[in-house]
Amino acid sequence: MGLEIVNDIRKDYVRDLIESGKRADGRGFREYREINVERDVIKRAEGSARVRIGNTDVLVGVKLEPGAPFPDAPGEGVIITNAEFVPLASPEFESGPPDENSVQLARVVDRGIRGSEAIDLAKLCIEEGEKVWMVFIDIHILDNDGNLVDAAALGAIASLLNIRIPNERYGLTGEDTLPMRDRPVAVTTVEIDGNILVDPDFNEENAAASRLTVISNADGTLSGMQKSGSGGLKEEEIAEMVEIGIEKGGEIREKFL
Amino acid sequence: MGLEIVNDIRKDYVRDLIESGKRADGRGFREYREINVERDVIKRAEGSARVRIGNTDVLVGVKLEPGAPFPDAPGEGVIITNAEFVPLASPEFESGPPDENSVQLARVVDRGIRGSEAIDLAKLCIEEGEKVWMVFIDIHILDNDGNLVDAAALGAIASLLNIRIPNERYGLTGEDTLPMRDRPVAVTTVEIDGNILVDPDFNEENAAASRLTVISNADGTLSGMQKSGSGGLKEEEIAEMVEIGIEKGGEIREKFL
Amino acid sequence: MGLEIVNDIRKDYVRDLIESGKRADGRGFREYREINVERDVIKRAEGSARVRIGNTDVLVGVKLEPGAPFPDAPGEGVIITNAEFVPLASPEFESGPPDENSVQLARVVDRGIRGSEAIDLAKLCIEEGEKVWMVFIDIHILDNDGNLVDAAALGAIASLLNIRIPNERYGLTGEDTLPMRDRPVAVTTVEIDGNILVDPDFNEENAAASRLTVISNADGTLSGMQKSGSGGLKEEEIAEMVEIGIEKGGEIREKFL
Amino acid sequence: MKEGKEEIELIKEGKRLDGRGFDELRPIKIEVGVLKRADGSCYFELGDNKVIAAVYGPREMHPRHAQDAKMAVVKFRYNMAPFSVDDRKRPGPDRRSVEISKVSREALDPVIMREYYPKTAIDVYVEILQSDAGTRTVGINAASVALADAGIPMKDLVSSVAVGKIDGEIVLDLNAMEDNHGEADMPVAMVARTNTITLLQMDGRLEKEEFERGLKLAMGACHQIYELQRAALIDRYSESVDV
Amino acid sequence: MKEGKEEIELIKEGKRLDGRGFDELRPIKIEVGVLKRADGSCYFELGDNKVIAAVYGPREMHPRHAQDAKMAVVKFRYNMAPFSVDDRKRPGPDRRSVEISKVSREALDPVIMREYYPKTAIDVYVEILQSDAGTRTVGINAASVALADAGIPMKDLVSSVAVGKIDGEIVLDLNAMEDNHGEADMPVAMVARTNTITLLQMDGRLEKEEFERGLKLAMGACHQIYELQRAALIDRYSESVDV
Amino acid sequence: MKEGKEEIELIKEGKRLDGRGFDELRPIKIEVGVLKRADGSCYFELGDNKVIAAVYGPREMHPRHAQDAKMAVVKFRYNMAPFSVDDRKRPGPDRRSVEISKVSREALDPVIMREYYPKTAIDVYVEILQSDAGTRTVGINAASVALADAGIPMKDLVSSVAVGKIDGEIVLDLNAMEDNHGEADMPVAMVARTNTITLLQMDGRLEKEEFERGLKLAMGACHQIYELQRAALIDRYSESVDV
Repeated sequence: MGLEIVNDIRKDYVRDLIESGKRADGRGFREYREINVERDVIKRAEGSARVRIGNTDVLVGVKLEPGAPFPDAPGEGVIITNAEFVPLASPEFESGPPDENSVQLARVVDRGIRGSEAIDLAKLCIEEGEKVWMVFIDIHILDNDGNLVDAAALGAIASLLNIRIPNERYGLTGEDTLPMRDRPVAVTTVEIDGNILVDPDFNEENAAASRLTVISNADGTLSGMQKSGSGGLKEEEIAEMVEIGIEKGGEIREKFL
Repeated sequence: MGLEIVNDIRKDYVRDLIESGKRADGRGFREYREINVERDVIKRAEGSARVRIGNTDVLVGVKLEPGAPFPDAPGEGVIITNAEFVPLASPEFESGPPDENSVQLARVVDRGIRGSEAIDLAKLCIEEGEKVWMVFIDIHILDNDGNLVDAAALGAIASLLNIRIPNERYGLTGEDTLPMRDRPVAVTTVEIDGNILVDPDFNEENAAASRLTVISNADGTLSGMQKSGSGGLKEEEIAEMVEIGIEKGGEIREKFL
Repeated sequence: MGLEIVNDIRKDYVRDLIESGKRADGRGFREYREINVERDVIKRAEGSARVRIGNTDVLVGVKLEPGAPFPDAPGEGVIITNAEFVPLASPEFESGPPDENSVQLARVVDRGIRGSEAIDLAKLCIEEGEKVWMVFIDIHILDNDGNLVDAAALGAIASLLNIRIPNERYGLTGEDTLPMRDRPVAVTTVEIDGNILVDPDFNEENAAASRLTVISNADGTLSGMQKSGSGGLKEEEIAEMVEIGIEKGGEIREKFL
Repeated sequence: MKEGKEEIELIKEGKRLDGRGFDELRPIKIEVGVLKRADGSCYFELGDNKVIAAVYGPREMHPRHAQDAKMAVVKFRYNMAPFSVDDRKRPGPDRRSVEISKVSREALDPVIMREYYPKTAIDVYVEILQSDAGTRTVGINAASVALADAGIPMKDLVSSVAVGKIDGEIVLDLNAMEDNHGEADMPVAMVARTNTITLLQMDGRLEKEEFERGLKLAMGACHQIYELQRAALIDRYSESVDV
Repeated sequence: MKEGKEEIELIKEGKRLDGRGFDELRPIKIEVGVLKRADGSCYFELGDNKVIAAVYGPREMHPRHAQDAKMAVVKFRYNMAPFSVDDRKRPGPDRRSVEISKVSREALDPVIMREYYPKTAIDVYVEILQSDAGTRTVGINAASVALADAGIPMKDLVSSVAVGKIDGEIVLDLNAMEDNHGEADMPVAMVARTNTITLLQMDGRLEKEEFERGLKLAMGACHQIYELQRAALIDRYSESVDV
Repeated sequence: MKEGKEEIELIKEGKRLDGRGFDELRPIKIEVGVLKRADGSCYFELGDNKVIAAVYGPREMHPRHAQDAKMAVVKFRYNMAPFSVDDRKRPGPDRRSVEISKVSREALDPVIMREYYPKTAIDVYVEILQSDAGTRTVGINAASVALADAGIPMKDLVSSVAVGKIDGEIVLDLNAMEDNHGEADMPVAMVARTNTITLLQMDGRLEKEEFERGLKLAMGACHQIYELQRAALIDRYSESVDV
């Protein structure tokens, strides 16, 4: 109960600030926090990246293991994306099976990669119908200060762009790197009292009724979208959010991928 | 607490009525509510039936898929019966894994079909020891106004009597319909203060201490029985219940199967 | 709350006694309760033993079934040790998946058997890389009056020393008994206010801050050790506990194995 | 999902395989108050989709620590019957249904006057009895009507439909064949009276312009569905005909 | 379960394979108060079945919202040890044990004076240590004695046995071989003093007349078992012999 | 675990394969206060082990019936990231992590002044990001520093390291190669100031004398680690440098 009041006060503070055109950390509405991408941080993984957006800290590791293909796609590799909201990262996270937020995050990241056809899955076939590479994308949240999805998606694509296929480990031969065809980037905006803000921090996320993640590709096409939150959005707000998504996505791609 | 009192009042009402020889909806003690059976309602299923008994509404879908036989019966198909008490159907039902009531219902329906040897399981062998048809009987409760088991058992046998074996779907050849050898029907009675009532509605079920489901076949033999509830039954009460079971089972078989 | 107070009183009682050099049942600090080992009590199991240490009562059953070896040990049998703290055995035990105490117990027993290499796993290979014997050691607690681990470990090794390999059951041929190479014995001591007591009963376990299980072999070597409890131990206390472990382990081995 | 599928021609001579035009909905059938035990219910067909929704509440919220002191908590459970799809679905929630339940709840939240019933729960259950693509949108349509049938105070109904891209064209309301072989799928939910979008997801690949066109197409269709939802409720309550 | 089994002759020269007559029970051994920690306990052997039951309570009921304000809640857990059967049983409840736990509880409910202890729980735990068909009936017999040993006020004991059909004959108390190759199995529990049936299940196929005959056979055997249960309790409490 | 491995020479010319002497620790790196949301945190590297620990609390304990009226309850969760090991680890707890969480908690309990915060919970979370043997000891080291960083009153820090036996020699701090092909492994945790052992496990086979020697070796190394832990905390708090 006490916590709820604190929460309300925090929301009001964020909204009051925004009404006067400001954000708590002094950023502009269309400005990201500082982004930092460190690659190949986990030697046990075939690809990995640690992405920090402000205080948000996400570690993504990608492992490849041989496995059976899906019956309806016998010649293609398999992508399995999983997110763990470990309780280390946030007082809001609890131990236990993935909740709806971590499921949603994993599925949105997964959708962006699939939609863009970034990974050439046909190249991951080892033996048609029998054995293909399973690509496990594991998203491990370390510190949750908001906008996990952009950090996770960036970590996932950054990891994938630098995969060492572990052929020798499994007595196989074949290409050593994973040819990638696109570099999807997720950009999340929120709507607070009619204002559109990119890269919400934890308090802004809580103060916002609606959030939209827009995933765009190198050629400016869209490969995924997800609205969340218990509010509604106007058509023109969505248009603005999509435009920001494509623009900021381009900047991040340019700089970090 | 408040709910418990309402529940007690309802039980007393039912029992007072019965003492004066009546039921809330005007039926006789050996009278079913109106029964309605609609077949082939789900085109994705190989067989299906929606059974309404009064306001009770149960949907049964049967799917066939190739799978491995049990090691101790390498030449026989496999029946898997499952019941979901989805919370849509009753304020008493909760989300989550099957509770003891849904497990019991599925197992009693399953037992009646097995006991009667209604399905010729040997005809469901595709390749001995390797591949047989798995018959999934899924019972989906839509509205629970009592006597789910009779509705579910009737839905199951009605679905089974009209199976299209999906040979082509799995690139197989063979018989297209499932030869059935019997038509078991479940009839449930309750005992309330020494009176035996068939087809209890929800309130009657709650007022009764004991319930007996009797499953009988076309030739009048019995192929399953289950007492439930926290009361006891006298030998002569059981005899009456069995007699009603066989008689009403015959009427239902005649009319709906 | 009431229970906690009773618990405190019981702890104080145990500690007061020990301070005056006594134990509730009159034993010396280095004395076990009466041990009773009954073998081959379960005919469905390939090996079994019921071990009583005072009122503590543990039943161990070992089953052998053919199964696949681990990829990294294609020519070796597999040991799977499991403990069920069924709620029948103690008001402290609850239904549900294994908790940390039952997991620890199973893993410590398992570790002792593995560490001593008591089972010649290479002899359990049926067909390299394909089929080996899986040895399921199931520990079933019947009555918990403390020191479950010593009883369980003794039950496990007593069961293993007398295995009938069920070749005929699976249409196989081969040796009928399992050649064993060692007889590890677990001995648990607790530290209470600087005193070291062997074979703690339930109340002593609760009163103790630290407990050490020492598993030793026929030749006096150690093949497993586990400290538990929220206290600490001094180097010289550990030395004493290890010495007791080896000595008492020898006595138990002599008498019961 | 969209990769590795065989090429199938989904549009022939300007018509889709089931004969529909690009901006045409499948046939819709709505029945209100179809369940006795639920406080509100609705059966909704869209083409071969058969969906039933039930609403219970406002009622006591368990567990208590999950209560909201200021408003009702809406719980939404999307569930597919095992026989609703070609390959039997294992009973119980999976990751897909967890996500759909979440976004569906968030699609309805904006219209439910939750502040009227602090500390309570409003349970919305959607069962997919037969599936033919677009089930989440059908579930939202059904749930919206069931909420009204349960007498839950709402600002307005929510209406929902998907648009997608097949054979390079933006079309309305994909069926399963089109969804499996198409290039993009985009479910949308909307409060018709205010043109407020409450659900928006996109899967596949779209140009920005295609997205904008698709959104408009969906919004138009939501208006159509809204009229049918209203008519079903009026039918039910003016004539008090039991279905 | 009854299909596809090989044909085995179960009756030879009017005797069953283990030498019993049709109406003969397997040997029974009962020990009362065999566990220290439990409030009441009983070890029960029927032929090769070895079963132990423990009772705890009346004690605090968790979770609180499951309490009954007017009477004790009886909880019953039937559990098979992994090594109790030929093929190792995976630990933990399965559908079979969930059903058996339910009907066993309902078999005991009628005799337990639950109204003496409102809001509490009475926990009954049955462990099958070695199984040879009929385990649920042995569990009920053991539980009934364990309840008495725990001092739970009861109207009477409950006694239980199965009857079945093998080689066309109705016989008492099937063993595993007979159960696997028989035509029907019917577990029954009864309050002996009043001849009240509290458990009745049937599996397989029986004529009505066979059913009636089987029920009578079971009822007679329940009386025999009842005497043995009583004797074991009297033994325990009159002589206070520790087992 | 120790059986069936291939023979590998782990010691050559008195040195281990990574060049270390028998009593030499791998390189250690400690960073304090690395997480914003946690109340206390620590990043700890030991060779190729990369571990992060966070502490939350004292905070409200759920569920309430698990509260301790006299002291804080310490909860410890040891978790491996799926990518931290060569073969991807399935997310979620397994038996190994359940046991490690228990013994790690018990290794820290003795120094935490739990009686200061009755009825509360102190949550300690350890994530293994990259594993190279000895992860539980690294987790305890990290957790101990994170507890201090969270301002939890402690009697002292806890320091932890493993010793083991490879090629017949007792050596300090096994790496994964040594652990996989070695003869014994023995993790130890200690309160350095009082030389009190709070964690002790042993796996494999050791002579009594080897055990005693190994324990002394571990205790010495704990003192070294203790100094590094202290230095990291002093660094953090005297200079208030953010990492």
